Amino acid sequence: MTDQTPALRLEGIVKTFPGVRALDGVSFAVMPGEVHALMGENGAGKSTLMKVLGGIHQPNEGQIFIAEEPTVMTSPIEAKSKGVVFIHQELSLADELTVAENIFLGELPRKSFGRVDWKTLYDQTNAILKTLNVGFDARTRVGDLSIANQQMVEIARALTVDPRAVIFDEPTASLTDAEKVVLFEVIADLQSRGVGVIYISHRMEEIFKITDRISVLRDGQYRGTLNTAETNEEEVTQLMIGRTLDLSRSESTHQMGDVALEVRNLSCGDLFEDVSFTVRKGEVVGFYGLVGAGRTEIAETLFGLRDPSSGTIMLDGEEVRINSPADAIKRGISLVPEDRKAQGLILGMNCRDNMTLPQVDDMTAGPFVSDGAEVAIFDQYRDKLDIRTPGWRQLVGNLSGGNQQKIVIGKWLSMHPEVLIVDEPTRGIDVGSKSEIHNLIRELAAQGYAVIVISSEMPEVLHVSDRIVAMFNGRVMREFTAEEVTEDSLIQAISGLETDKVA
Amino acid sequence: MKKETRANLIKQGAIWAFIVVELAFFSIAGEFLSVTETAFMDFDNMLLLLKQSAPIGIIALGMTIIMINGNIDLSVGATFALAAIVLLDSMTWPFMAAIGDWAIPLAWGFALLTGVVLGAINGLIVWKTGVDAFIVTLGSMLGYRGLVFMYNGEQPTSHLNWTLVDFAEAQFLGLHTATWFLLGAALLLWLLMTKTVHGRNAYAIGNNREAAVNAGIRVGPHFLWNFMLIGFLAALSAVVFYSESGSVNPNDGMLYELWAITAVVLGGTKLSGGYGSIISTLGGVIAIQLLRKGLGHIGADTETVNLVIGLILIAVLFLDRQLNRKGREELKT
Amino acid sequence: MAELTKKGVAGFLARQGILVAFVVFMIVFAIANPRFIDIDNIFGVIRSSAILGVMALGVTFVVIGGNLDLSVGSMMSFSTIVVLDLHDKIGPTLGIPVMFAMTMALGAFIGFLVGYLKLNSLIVTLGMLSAIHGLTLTYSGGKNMDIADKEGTWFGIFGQGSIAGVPVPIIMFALLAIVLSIILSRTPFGRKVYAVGGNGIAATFSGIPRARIVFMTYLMSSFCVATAGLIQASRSLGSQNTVGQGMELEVLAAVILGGASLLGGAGTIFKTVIGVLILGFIQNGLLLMGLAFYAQYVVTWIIIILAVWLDIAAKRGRLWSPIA
Amino acid sequence: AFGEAHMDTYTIGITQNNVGVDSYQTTYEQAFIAAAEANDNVEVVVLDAGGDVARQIAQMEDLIQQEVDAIIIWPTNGEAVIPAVRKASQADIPVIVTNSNIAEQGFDFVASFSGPDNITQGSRSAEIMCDRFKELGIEDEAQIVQISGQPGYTTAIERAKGFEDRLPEVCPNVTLMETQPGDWNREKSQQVMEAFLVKYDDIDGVYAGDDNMGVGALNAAKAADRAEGITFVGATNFAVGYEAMAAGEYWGSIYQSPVDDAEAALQTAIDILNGEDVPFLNYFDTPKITQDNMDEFEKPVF
Ligand SMILES: Nc1ncnc2c1ncn2[C@@H]1O[C@H](COP(=O)(O)OP(=O)(O)OP(=O)(O)O)[C@@H](O)[C@H]1O
Ligand SMILES: Nc1ncnc2c1ncn2[C@@H]1O[C@H](COP(=O)(O)OP(=O)(O)OP(=O)(O)O)[C@@H](O)[C@H]1O
Ligand SMILES: [Mg+2]
Ligand SMILES: [Mg+2]
Repeated sequence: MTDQTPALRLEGIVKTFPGVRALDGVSFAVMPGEVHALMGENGAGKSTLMKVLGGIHQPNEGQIFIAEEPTVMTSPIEAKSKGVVFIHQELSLADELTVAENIFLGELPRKSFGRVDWKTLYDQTNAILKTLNVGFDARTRVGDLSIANQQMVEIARALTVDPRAVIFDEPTASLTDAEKVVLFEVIADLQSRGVGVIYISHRMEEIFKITDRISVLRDGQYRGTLNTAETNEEEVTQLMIGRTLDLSRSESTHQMGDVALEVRNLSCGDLFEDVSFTVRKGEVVGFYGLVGAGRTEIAETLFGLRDPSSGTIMLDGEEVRINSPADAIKRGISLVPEDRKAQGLILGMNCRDNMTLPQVDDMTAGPFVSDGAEVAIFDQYRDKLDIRTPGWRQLVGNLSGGNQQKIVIGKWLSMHPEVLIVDEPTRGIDVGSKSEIHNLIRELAAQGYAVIVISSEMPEVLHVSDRIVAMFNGRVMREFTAEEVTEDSLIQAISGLETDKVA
Repeated sequence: MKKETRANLIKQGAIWAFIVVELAFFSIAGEFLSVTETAFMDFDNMLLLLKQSAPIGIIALGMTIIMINGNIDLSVGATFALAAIVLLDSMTWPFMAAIGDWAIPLAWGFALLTGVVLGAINGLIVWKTGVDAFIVTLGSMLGYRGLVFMYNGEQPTSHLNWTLVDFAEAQFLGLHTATWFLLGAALLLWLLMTKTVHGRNAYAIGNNREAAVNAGIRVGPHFLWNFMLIGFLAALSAVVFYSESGSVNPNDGMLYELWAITAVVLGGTKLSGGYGSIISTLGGVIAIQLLRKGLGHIGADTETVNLVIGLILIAVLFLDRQLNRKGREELKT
Repeated sequence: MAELTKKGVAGFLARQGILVAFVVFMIVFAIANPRFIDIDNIFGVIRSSAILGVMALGVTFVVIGGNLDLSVGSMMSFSTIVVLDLHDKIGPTLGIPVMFAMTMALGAFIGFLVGYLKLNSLIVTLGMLSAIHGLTLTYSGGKNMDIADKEGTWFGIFGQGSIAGVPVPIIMFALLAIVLSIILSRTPFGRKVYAVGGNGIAATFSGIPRARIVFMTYLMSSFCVATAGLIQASRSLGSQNTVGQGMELEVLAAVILGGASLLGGAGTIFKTVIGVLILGFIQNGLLLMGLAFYAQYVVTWIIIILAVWLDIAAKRGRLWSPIA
Repeated sequence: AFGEAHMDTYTIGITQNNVGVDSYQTTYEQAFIAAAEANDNVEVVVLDAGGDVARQIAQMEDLIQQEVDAIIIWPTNGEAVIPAVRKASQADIPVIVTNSNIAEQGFDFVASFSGPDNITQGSRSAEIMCDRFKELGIEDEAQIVQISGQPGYTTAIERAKGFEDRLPEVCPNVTLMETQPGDWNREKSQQVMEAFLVKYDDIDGVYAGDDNMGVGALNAAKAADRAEGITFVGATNFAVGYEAMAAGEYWGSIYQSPVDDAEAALQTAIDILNGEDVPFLNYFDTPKITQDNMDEFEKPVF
């Protein structure tokens, strides 16, 4: 591999934003036919580096080489024309258009008079979708797809051209296992065609499964490259965060209290039906299921965002009606939503204001908002969650994806809820912070909080939960205790294969 | 798929349903309230309706595209007036007067060119400065109006050419000249928006501009083309209308932008961009004209007309929303 | 964003591009005609801008909350006509609060439609522009409304009086600006307005009653409109039905010139005030230069574009737009 | 009974310029409707073009389509409506132009014009102004400003023209320093006048295109304590103008009644339908009114 010319190479890249030196002289090369992992903590500069490569940002210093030709990437168009395909971390799709139009966005096949060649478009798209083995077709409106399927549409874009290099920026953050398998096949195929693949992810098991080499960034600096075959998780983590992690689960030593939340026969249209479960104080209940299983909708109903069509919700043994999020908050329920960009954050607002938003009414001295109280909260959770930002005045939109997620978590933790619901809490979060968040969830339970964790990552659910509710198609299939659960039985339950539903 | 198609039909059908309601209401109310004998639903009256929809209609078609792009153009009224001035004034220029009726197509050409140039100015500013189209065109709404006044002081610009008037008043296959232009423009633009790459890109840009940029669509030039197109259409509207009337006041076309936008939104196009349809805009235009005509027919006075038009606009919006509700389990945001 | 972190002169310029533009215009006009900076003229301009300005303050809330208000012009006509009518019928002491109540009822109606029913604000307020005009015409029977006894009433103080040499409209404008600025920047309510305008869904997910906040912004806007109507009525003690007509776009221009984003979530009262003053002084300055009104149109166009352009260019750190 | 009554009933359609815009037009509309109601033999269809020429042409077409017996039009643009008027005359519907006339090219298609003579009104205002200056003995040095009506409107243009043409004939040494539009709007006019007052130290007279604007200018001058030395002359005597005259603050205007205007138009239409002979240019008189002779006139109702 070393004697080949690299598919692309970056040398001494420096990129600064006001107040942030996001990249500090990064050099790095990808060989043809190689899957090269790029790792680093949240905010280490991975996405920024890729945006430089993809022509979205201009570097302050440094040089890009494509097949050893010095190149200036002035725009995404140019990057594309030079064979660099970029699958973004944040979805970059037009909701109102069809899958086909999105996949071929910017390069729709043409006939005379600038007409779209629909036949070619749909045929080519369907061919691509077939290789991806997805359950929707070329004419589906993208807005009607689940987030996971939208991610698959993004991935399909890599297959439309004959690229020299493809960048995947956290493609699996919202994919299920089945879809991941398909993605890995796609990557293997690209690899066999001699394409250089850059793969960004915080998931170690994936990295070790599919990549050839791993380059690590830390605080915008290049920390070195390891051969995947010759290294292990500890070494990579050490390089990323400067220490090793203790990933073992702290066994619950605390006593579980009374039932904090009880849900009986709750239904909401055809979103979910006849759902019953309880959560005790001090307990972490994990909700596991395939995308579309209806877990998010249950959370939204508990948080007053949807009206249930039947069933009851009881808090501390008392039946309640929750009409709005304000209601839910008053009753001590918090929800860390699934989609941080759309539901969790106000991107044009600064970090502090975002974090204190639900409790701004209480952050007052007289009729006015008290800066001091707000900053105190922000500082506390910035330290607790290790949020990387130049200061509370930074607009949330300028934070890295993972740090944005931490702001959302901090926002709801600072509310000291009795029932905390977290929906995909570690999507896009680096290993270090992820284990911190897991510890935090355990810690909260130990303090007597009732916690619901919705996650599509089996290791996560297994790791944090005292009990696991398996859902399929809007129904609860089975409940497991931490002791009895096995991966196999869980997979069976969520794929609807198991029929002995718990009463 | 079936379900979606039906949902889509309902979504786009609201405006047509409203038109039917209007027709029924004014026909019945007209029987009691109108002082004249003729029926409201008279065929000739419906033909007139189409013709009278043309001036704002042609502009609204262009506005649909601009709004699908996620932009807006507030300067179309002024562009309309300036193109009209060029149309009428150019026919009095000595060399034009010398070539007889050949002056007519030439004058049309000048007027349309004016529209394209004014649109291009807006488009270039939006593209190159990155200032929001709302502000750019709010500015040029004033600026172009200033040019209108500069051209001929406060005087109207007039040139009555009876050949031209006869052409504009003509009816072919029953439809007036203006109607032909309206329907022709609608057809072409419908093809543009549904069948061509440019049209599909327009939706993509309005829907998610960043995604479009990332996908390599050249958003700036795209905007420029569309602003030139709406400039052209505003001028076309002026050409069609002033060929018949032969005189333009410097105030003409004021508030047209607001009416055009109203028609577009009534037709269901999203103000935020990315969604909309040419055909539904046509429905929006007809609905407004029908309302005006109908209120006149039943003898409503000025204050009532103002009151009713305003409230109806809101009512249609309300209805449209009710029709598009997903049901009780919808997320309450 | 750049302006938040840059320090020193450059940072200040980037933050306050509009203010700088304002100062530059003032200097240019002052050189062109020294009478421009005559204290009487300055007071005169601010006084006549006060009506536009007071409305712009309210609309700033609406715009930051992510909506538009095109009905303020015709609503102002309504308040003016109503208060003049009530002045003679039930006297000013009672008439003023009744007029405020009536105007704010209209604001509440709009707020209900946009906030609770979530109807598109552009169309709702466009519809209300027309509907309120009809209402005004019905109310007045289309006639001019004039106070019968112009000499014997104290009602003129809001528009014509002055305290310690400062005209009352200016004092009212300034007071309202200060109070509203504090509400917007320092209170939980203000924060919620920014949140709702910045991302309504995320605001809802944070437990903020979005509908109520939007409703409140319209209520505040109508309060400001009523105040503007009061100043207007008091200023001339009589009025036409069309007095505020067309002002909605001017108001919006001022708000946007001040840098409020049409998408919501950004803007400040201070900048709106600057926007108002820029419009007022441009008009006055050009008038003093003796330019024909249509030349004023063209110059205003150029100035608006330049001011906004330079403002955003300073923010993004480059003159030309990065869009391809 | 319905059918029989109909035989001698005329249906007359009117399309007005812009009713909501000022009280003159509103009063006109009300007077017109009142006059029609008082007459058992006419039914009227009253439409308002809202100042938009396209809407007015559409209304003409609608009236033709509805087969009314006669059409009265208050043109939004004296030339643009000519083809529409031609269409009416081709459909054998007599057209009566009211308030401001259409251009000469259209005279062939029009039965009659009924209304004031705006050019004469402008000249008369110039005469009022000049006479006053002569009284004050400043006819050789007086400096005046003009606030004209909404740019582009025939009435505004004609009044300004009449004034500007006549003034140098009667008072050749009076200088008209500047003209700015006040858009028929009291408030706008007040702003314009404020700027004039800053700009010019010496203003002896203000001519405003109507009394609404004249009073706006007066308000500005009063606020600046300079009203005393200024002669205000307007046109279309509104109630505000009349009151200001009575208060001795406003000098003169042109008396023009919308009621006369409306009644004259309706009568002209009826006369034509009855086959009577009517003069083609049916001006009604609009006399000068000043502080000196205002007792002879009733206070305007609008
Ligand atoms: N447009 C911007 N303006 C200011 N700062 C920015 C901007 N974009 C990125 N940054 C900063 O640059 C740093 C690197 O961000 P980047 O998005 O590259 O991180 P990342 O490694 O992709 O993290 P994650 O794993 O969370 O996605 C962060 O500190 C971020 O706040
Ligand atoms: N293939 C699909 N086609 C159309 N709509 C889908 C599809 N998959 C999911 N959806 C819908 O999209 C919405 C959001 O999907 P999402 O992936 O968030 O599922 P979800 O219901 O939140 O499931 P969970 O949280 O259990 O993964 C849901 O309303 C879901 O019903
Ligand atoms: Mg990233
Ligand atoms: Mg989910």
